[in-house]
Amino acid sequence: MSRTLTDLDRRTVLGGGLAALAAPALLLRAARAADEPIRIGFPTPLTGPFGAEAKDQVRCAQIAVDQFNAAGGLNGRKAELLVRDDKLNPGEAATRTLELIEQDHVACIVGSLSSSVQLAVNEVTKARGMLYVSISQSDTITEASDFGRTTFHEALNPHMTAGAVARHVFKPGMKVAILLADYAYGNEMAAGFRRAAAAIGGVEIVLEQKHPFGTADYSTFLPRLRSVKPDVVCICNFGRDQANSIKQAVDFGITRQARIVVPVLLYNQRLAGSPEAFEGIVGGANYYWTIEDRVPSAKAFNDAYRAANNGAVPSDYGAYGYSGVRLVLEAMRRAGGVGTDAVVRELEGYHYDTCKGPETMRACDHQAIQSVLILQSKAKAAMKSAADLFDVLAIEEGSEANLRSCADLGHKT
Amino acid sequence: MTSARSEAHEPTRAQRWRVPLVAAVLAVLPWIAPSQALAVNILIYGLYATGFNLLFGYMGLLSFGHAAFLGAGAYGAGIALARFGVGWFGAIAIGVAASGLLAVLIGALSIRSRGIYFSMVTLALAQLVYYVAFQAESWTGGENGLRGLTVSSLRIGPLSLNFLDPTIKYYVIFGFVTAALWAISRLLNSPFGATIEAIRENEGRAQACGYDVRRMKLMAFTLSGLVCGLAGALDALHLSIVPIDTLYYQTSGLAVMMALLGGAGTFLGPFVGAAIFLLIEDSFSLWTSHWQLFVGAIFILAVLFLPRGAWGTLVAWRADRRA
Amino acid sequence: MEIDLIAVQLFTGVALGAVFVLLSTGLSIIFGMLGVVNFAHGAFYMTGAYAGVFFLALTGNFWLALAAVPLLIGALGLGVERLLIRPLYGRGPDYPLLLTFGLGYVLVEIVRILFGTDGVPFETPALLSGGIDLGGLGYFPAYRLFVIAVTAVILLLLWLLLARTRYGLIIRAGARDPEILSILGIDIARVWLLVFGLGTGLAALAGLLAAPMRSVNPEMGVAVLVEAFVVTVIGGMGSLLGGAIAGMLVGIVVSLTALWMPEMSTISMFALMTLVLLIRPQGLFGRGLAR
Amino acid sequence: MAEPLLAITDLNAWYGPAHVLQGVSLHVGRGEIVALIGRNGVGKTTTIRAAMGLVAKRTGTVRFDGAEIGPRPSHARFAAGLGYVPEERRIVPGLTVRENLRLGLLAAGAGAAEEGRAIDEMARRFPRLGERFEQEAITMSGGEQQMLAIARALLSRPKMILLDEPSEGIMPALVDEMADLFLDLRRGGTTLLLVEQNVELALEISDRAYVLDQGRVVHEGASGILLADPTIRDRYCGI
Amino acid sequence: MRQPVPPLESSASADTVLAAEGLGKRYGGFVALADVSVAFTRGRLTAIIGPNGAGKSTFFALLSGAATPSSGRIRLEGADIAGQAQFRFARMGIARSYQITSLFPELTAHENVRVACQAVHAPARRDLWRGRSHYRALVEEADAALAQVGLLARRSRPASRLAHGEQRALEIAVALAGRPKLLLLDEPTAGMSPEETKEMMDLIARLATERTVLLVEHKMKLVMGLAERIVVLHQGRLLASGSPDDIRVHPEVRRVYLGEGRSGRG
Repeated sequence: MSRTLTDLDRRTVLGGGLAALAAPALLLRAARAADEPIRIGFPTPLTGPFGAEAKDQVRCAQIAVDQFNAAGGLNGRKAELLVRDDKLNPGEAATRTLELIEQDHVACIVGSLSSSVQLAVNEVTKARGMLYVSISQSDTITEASDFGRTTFHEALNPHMTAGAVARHVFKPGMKVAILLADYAYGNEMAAGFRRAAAAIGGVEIVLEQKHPFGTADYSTFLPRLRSVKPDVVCICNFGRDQANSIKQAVDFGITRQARIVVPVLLYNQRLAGSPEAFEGIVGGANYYWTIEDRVPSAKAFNDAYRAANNGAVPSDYGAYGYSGVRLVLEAMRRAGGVGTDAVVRELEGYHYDTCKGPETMRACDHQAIQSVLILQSKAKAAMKSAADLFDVLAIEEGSEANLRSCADLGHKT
Repeated sequence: MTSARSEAHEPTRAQRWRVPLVAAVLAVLPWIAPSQALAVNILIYGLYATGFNLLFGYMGLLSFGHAAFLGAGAYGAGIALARFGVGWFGAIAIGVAASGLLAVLIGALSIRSRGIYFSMVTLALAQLVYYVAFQAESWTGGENGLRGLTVSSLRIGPLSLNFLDPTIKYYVIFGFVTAALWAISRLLNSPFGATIEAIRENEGRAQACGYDVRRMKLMAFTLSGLVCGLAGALDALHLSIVPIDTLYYQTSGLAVMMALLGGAGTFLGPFVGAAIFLLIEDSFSLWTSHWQLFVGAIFILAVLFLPRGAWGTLVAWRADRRA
Repeated sequence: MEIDLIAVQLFTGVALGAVFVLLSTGLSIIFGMLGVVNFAHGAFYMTGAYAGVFFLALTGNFWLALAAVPLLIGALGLGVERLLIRPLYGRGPDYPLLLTFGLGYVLVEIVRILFGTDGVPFETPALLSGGIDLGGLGYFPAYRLFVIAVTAVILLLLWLLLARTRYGLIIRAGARDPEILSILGIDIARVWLLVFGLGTGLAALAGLLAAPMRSVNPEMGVAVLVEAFVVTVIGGMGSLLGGAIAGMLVGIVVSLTALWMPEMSTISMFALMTLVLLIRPQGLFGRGLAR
Repeated sequence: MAEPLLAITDLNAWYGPAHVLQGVSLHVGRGEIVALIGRNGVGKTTTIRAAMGLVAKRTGTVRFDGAEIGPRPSHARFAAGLGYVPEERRIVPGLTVRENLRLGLLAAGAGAAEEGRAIDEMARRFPRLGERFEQEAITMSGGEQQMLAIARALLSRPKMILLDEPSEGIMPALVDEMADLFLDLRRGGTTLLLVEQNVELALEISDRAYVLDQGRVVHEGASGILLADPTIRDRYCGI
Repeated sequence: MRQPVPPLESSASADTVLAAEGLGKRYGGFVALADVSVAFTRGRLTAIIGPNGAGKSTFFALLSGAATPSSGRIRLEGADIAGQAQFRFARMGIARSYQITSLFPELTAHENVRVACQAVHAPARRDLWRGRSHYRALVEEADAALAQVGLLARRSRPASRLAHGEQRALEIAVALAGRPKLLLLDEPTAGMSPEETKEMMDLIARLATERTVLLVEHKMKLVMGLAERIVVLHQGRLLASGSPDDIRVHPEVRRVYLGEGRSGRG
């Protein structure tokens, strides 16, 4: 089988018989490559429970692309965003990623929303030496076994968020109970709390109650949780699981005796839940729009978003979409091209500020060192607008001290 | 279920040529499909639906748990590659064997029930497999899926093929699928093929004739599982991951949808169905995130107005014209 | 202390079981009468919760929604039976099963279009919010007690309907031999229509009752469908009593596993089902392998 | 001449590809007992099932009591006054004798008191059933079940009853009892169409008879004359 | 009151192919068959008669393995086979036809019979790989059986598209497949025209010269002319058994079955 045939744009070829005719077109394509747009593949779960987050990611990523193009692109070369629906399904994501690489010849992939999907995308990109900027939470992806030379993790990870929340909430002498979803992500979040508790000292973890992933009814886990009489309950799950378990924990009177904290407090999930159920819940976040009063880059980002979306404000996962795309385009511009090696060199150790203040891309594991916001969900009465959901209790600035060391992650240093 | 004409004892011309025919179509598929990754999916899911059809179309048992066998094949091959460093060919064999073993277990439990009960029991048992795989994180990667099984080159004797090259990957998988189809075609032409059709047509009479119907059902169930297992193993090689979703019950539903859209009980129907389904999904999801509305509606319309499926209707129409 | 905990856990299991019972009853009634396995049952459950959201937004009255939602979704069920399922009678049981499978996709997607993909908040009605101190059992959400009570009432009403009324006689006879009813002047097609409506209405009621306990989102019916199947298979398909007992049994088994082997609590119901199938393939109260 | 109560014209029916009835025409006058005889599988049962609207694929006209009922569903035919006692009796398992009887009154929507009266009357008429009201009906003997099936059809006081093989599988003593019942019904004004394999019985109690073969009516006439014709019996009746 | 007249003959002998010993079957509380003992002699044609509900179908179901007896034994050439799976009965050479035609509707006439032949031919039955036509003997045997019932010309037609009489004949051909030792025929002439009935009677007579045949039949004339021996069942019990002449004059049989009054001759 001829190797060259695979490089053809198959949509232009009607059948095997026509393949031979296409050889001249190939030469043409090579000549044209220089002024072709820089394609960025953007797999995101437009279908499924995180559709709202995904759509906001797309809106924000598009802002980054538009800004890049408005600023002249890369020596005149424009960027183009190719959005693909990964359906929150790793298999689908892998297929879409293969298509983006093999057929659309993208320069890099940015995106994904769940831990499993990003690992699937990463598996495909790292085998093919394709640049990938992941924008969803995971501890695993920067660990040596999954890490790839071309993999970058712009999102926070459970270790960082859980740690930041714990450092803010835990006080010596406290009794802490953890409710965690029994899968990688849940365990990672729980581990983050545990490490932070040990570092603070004097914090007693009285119970680690596991529950199966995707449980609809948490009532069966709550009596035991209540019986250990904790001061703080850390709920380590995500999305629907989080909304469900918080609601039921409140129903079962957990909040009458304890404070509920979560590693990640999502903007859209809070909208889907009710202000009553979330009232007073404390959690971490990568972004919340009201930080614009202290962070200039956030103000600029919000304004660009407001202009493009009738005055609405971006969500936390939307900000990831902006940040991930802008990061990689900036690196390309600085590298003066889209060559993977050059861009990787630019990104390693890169200091930047896209929308939330200064960040650094750690060279050894490609994890973005960045701030974590500590948010508290407002009471209904305190909300001034539909978008006024949280109080920002604190911003923990990015620091390598709050990350696991690269040696811990299994990297050779 | 709408059944196909019986396999005549002398293979008809159509039966003799069906494997070369499908092989010829599949050989040019990468050049006509919108993308090569989609073409590979048609191969794999076509084989998956064909395996399912062995049980549903030819034996009349509607399983709603075939995701378990696709998954067992994928995880079997994936674990062999990722955890034990088995070669790619051995991994495929292990995947197929794992799926066959699981099919024996699930089959032995489920063939005790009939009709709709059978569908529900297979569904529930497959969900059990799903949850077990979810929990067995150290083996399966749990929710994150199984990773670390990228095969970048295939060694075949002195030859080394670049498996990352989409064209080479396609034709390697094509080779396996064609071989499997050839084997299935022989199986259907064999006395055993006659037996399962007879059981579909009249289980009681088959029993009275001297067939151990349970055993035959179990055999058909296992063979069906083996084929789906091969599809799963190939999928693991193709995607270089095994997502936990492979085992979820909606993957089982996928086989049902594909077989029905194409034509259950016909040899090529499931392939046609897989191609139709994947093309619809691919093209619709590009312009709307509500593609499931259309998939669901098309499926409803197919059940109502095209119960023989696209290919099945064509076959029946030709048969009627000849008669 | 451990014994107290077990008691609470058992009670929690009963509350959970009540939801299972509600869920499987509609499925079981439709199957028992029409021989149709309704794969859209989970979607009707979800639709019920959303219809509740809609009614609450409109009237702000949970009790009104409680009365209106089963009727509304029941009416939707009537339309589905009349337009989609009826043409399939006589074509074998697989076809309605497949059709409802496709219908599930369509309903979920329609709800996504109308209400978004995110899910929507659903408050516990004010009267039932908060908890009740159950002595040794401690604090228990009042709303869950209410759900147990409603389930009991629904079961009682269904039993009265089946055992004491002429409609019950029609349904009992029709489940065994629909043709004899036609011969004796009963419009069996209408009976099937109404039973399908009743089944979907019950699914909707289950969804509405679950809404204040669980989050309301378009996918809420997916896992629930499989759970309803498991309960129905354990109880014996088409058996109301079987479904009630199996629902409670599953609730308690899941709850106790959650206490001792929390990771296994979802698997436990499937393990229970496998066990039951090994001993009694037709389920605990099934009528054998006919049909 | 008065219009017959039931008039079937050019009835055709199919089971799958099999053309079971090929243009059957027959009529039954008010107050008549008409017998439909012929061997197994010639279409007798199909004829009355089609008359009752229970055969999916059929053509031809069926007039009953002055109205065309051909397109109507079975339950509407019942409402028009057409009763039917099917061959397999169709006693519903799981229901008691009383409940099985009540099925015959469901369509009328009778009140409890009225229902009780009607059922009590049946108990007087069929004392064997009266003794067993609370028993599960399928545990009764074949003859008792047949009585129940007939009683169930009678409860709604139909103008006409279609009876399919009422003597099948019934003890001789009961068969005589049943024959008396039919004659008694006729005296009460009920019209009967009787499908019977027991040709002697059928011809003895009926006024007229039709002989069916291969989906067609091949003979018709007064029962007495047919009974006297040995070739009819030999050629067309399955004994 | 229902003390049966002792059977005229029932003891097994060396020539017995199949023997029922105290065979009984109950469904829940309902006794369908009680304590029936009959022996069937090699090469003979035996008819089983009795009114509907007498237990003929149950008896038949037990002898063909379709139902498992609640009590008693079934001996095939001396060995007790009661309780074995139905397919083992068939493989041991007990074949049956059905009163209500029971075929493989979408399969051709030939394939109907060939599949039945294949069922008792172990190598073919277990073969998943070679083509069906590889087993020539089965193909020929199937065609021979079709020829025997006069259906060879229809071999390629799906069973569902045969005429009623042809389907009845195919029913017999399927039962004949695999050359059973014992052929159980359940009302083979149901619904046949006189000509067809005559042909079927001739066929059964021919078949009976080569093997043991058991026949459940309603048509007394056919039974009396054909059977060498008649077994009468009544209300689940053996009422009588003997030659047609014996049965004709058996007082109890006359009373409950053959009858004398207008309600008679059923």
